[in-house]
Amino acid sequence: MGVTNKLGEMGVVTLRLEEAVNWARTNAMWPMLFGLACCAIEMMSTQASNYDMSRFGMELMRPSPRQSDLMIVAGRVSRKMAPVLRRLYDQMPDPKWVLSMGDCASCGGVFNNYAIVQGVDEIVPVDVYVAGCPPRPEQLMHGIITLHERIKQNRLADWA
Amino acid sequence: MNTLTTIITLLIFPGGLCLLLLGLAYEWVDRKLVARLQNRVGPRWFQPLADTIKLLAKEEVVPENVQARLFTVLPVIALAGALTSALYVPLFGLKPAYSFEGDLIVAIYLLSLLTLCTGLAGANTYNRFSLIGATRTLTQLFSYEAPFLLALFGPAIVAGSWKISEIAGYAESHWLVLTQPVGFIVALIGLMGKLELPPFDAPEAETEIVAGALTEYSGRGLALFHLGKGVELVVGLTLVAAFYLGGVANPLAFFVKTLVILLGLAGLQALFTRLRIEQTVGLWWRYGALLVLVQFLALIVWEGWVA
Amino acid sequence: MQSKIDKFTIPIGPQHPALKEPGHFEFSVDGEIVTDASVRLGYVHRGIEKGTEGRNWVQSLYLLERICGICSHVHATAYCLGVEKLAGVEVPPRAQAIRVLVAELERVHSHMLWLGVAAHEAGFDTLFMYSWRDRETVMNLLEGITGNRVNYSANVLGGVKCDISAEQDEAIRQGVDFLEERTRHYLEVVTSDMMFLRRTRGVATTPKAQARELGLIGPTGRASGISHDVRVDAPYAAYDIYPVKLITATAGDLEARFIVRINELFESYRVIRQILDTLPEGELTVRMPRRIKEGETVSRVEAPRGELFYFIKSNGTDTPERIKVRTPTLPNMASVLVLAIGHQLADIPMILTGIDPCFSCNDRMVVVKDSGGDNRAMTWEALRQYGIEYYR
Amino acid sequence: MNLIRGFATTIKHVFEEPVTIQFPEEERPVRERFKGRHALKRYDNGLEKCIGCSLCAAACPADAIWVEAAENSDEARYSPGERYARTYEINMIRCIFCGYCEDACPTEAIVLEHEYRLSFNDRVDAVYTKDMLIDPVPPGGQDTPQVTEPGKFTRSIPEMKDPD
Repeated sequence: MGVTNKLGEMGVVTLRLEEAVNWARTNAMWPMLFGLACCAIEMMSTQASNYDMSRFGMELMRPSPRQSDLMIVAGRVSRKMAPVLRRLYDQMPDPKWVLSMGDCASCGGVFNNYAIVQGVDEIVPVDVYVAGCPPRPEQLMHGIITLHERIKQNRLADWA
Repeated sequence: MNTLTTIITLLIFPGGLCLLLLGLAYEWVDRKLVARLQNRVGPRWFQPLADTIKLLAKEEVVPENVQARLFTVLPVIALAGALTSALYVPLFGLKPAYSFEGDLIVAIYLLSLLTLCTGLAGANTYNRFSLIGATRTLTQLFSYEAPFLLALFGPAIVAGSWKISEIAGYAESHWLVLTQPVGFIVALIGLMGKLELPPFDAPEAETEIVAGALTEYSGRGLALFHLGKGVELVVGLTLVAAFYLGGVANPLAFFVKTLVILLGLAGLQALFTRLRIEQTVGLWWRYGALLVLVQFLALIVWEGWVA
Repeated sequence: MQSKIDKFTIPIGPQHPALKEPGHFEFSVDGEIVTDASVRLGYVHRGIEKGTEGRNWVQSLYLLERICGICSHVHATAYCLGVEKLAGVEVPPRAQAIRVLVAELERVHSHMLWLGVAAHEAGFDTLFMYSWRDRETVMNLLEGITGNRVNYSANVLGGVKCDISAEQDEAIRQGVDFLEERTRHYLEVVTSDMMFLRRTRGVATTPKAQARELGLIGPTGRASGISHDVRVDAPYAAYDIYPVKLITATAGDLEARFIVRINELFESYRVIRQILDTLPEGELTVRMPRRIKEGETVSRVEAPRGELFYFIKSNGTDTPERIKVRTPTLPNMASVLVLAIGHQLADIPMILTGIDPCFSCNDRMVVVKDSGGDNRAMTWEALRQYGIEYYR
Repeated sequence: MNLIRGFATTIKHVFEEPVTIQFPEEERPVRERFKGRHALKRYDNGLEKCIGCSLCAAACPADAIWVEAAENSDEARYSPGERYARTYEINMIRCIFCGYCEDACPTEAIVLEHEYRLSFNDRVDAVYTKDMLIDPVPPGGQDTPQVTEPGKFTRSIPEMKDPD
């Protein structure tokens, strides 16, 4: 940390690779279109003009799992959908995050029965849970901002 | 001594780095305009830059039963094609770095090399959506290539030479957009076809075939294709501006004119629905080619008879 | 490397940008023309009907509200009307009027949503952005009245939970005026924009005979000339006091469906204003008995997508014996397979959204086919065993 | 033709101020009846309203509330009446914010506020305990547990509007 202490924070000049990549990752995170139910409607209204998600770099709703790096599980994951979700998660390239939007995705919410997977973290590792049934667009954006805060602290060590 | 200057012009100033950044900047202007037309706040100024850095830092997934070497080389060729075509075009209002007789055709060919690579990339990967995307990219390539080329030949005939710098020089004195309005419109719409902007983005139709020919690409490959498209946008804009809007003598004129055309493109982009592939081809061959040929005929008669 | 692909099948799989909710379609295509199609649903099956058997009448209301993300109030109204008919309870007129008001506001919100999604499928993103921006005004109104943007629990067994105060009345009138002016603009865009018409006119045309044979209902059916609307044929709640005009078109193609739905928006605005002018005074709810008498009933309601059908059976205790829900998307879904044949691949998303599908609506419990192909109803334990084996 | 009209409308939108609400910086105030995060209310003198009757836990459709009651004594009194809620947990991820608990509560202790920033990094810290939900002590009241004279608080819902 010698450089920044000596020169102090001089913006781009003392930018470490870690910060640069973290900055790029948080500002250009492409979500994958994975709407399941009512939460998908709220996710789309976050995409529309009133709560524009493209300010966070999420304008290109990437449909193909290859090109996306944030999977927003919006809605209830039924038993039949679980293997599909797992396969999609495996197809995403490496730095990937999962944001489980809404109660049904986070913990099965209201449906505590045979058909619904009780919480997506049974299938995929989840980074941020957003509560609400369905969460307001602002709530989803608050969740995304907490995810961004977490990524900003990523160390170079854990990539190598 | 001049090897140093050529290296600088090739790599830094009008050539490589500045062109890539200009390509990203223009792409941002385009996305911001379209967003503002849709009454929403567009992406922030550093968005394409962040996209590219993130993509470069991403894991490169090479799907199996695909020629791995071809898979990784194609994006590089695409970007190389776009960059070399930038050599012959008067960027930033300066004289083109290198020009010889007939470099207009070479520049246009190198630009369409990029689309060819995208098509080949789509065909190479085994994914169904990218196969459909590849066929669509190539069919659309044949549809807009001829009218776009003929539209750019109009000024060449009037200027009486194939060298871009000479045509640009001739175009500076008199505004060709007034004498050949039809050619200008077809060139503009041809540019939209070449860059696959919304009315003609059937090859990359998000809602039908997942991501068109580039479905399987992620990480470095996608970043290179992304940059290639940005460079293609800049080169295409300078060509149309140089030929039709009275040449690009000084940097200020270059920026003003290209941005005016970009505003026109963004407006058209936000206005239209995506056309089906056979409608685009029909539109091009029925109206595009016909209009340009009529204008071509008028030019030849006028050139042969009057001059 | 090139494996033998005889029939080139395109899976519009569970996760696809064209579908907002998961459903699996397989179109076999040669070149760009679709030759045949098949569908497999059930990806959002949640066992709601089984859930309602375990809960009492009040708790299963919130469960039935969450069947569909877009038309939650209509499900709650159908359920409440059925239970009130069983219990023989007379709901005060003010509650009926507010129910119809929230139902019409929800129809506006659902049609606006569909307008945006259909335009997005055609690649016309500007209309998607505009219609969803205007839809926010309806969402704000609904949030003002009921406190929640999507799953607004406005209904309670025996009446309505939320009242319309003076300033909400004013806000609704203002919102409806603004929306009417915007809807007039949309009607003009949908009927005159050359590029858009190129994608919608003459696509998936279903003449009246074929529509009747396919069993199309709701706005999709009315676009082909079938004059069938539950609000007109069998008026429920307060629709007899506030009658609704039947809107049909004859062309039966996608453009006609756009026109029918947008005209229905105008109709909704008229009914909303009429309700606000003559809102009857009085109670909001009426006392409901805890145990509903033995018996079974059927209640039909006009959801934004078509006729919604509830069968409620009670055995005298405080938990329902059986609730069967038949949602409007199910009959319309079959028509997608028939219409898609012969069309371009690029038209499939448009045909799909033409019927305004709501997959989470129609994933009801279907009879489970085991590998033998003969379909038999599975017992509860067999179903759990089947589920566990399937995923081992 | 209509291309020009279409162009005019879109261009008009360029000059209109974009309608986006920039979430982190500016926020649209929530409607008055919006049901957000819960809060346990207090009387003016600082006593908690909640008497640990767990009617809300019974009414909750998603079983998100867990209440454990305990005896009140005059030396350590939390709420008027003889019972109070020792632990009161709401699993925010399980809760669907439908407001049934607010309707079911006899002493209007649990109320849904307008706060909606609810996103967690882990499922465990989504469970809000009692001290995260309780309101701060109103001015002029003392914090619970309070020492009170015997015989003053016998009814769980005190007669007078604000017992001093």
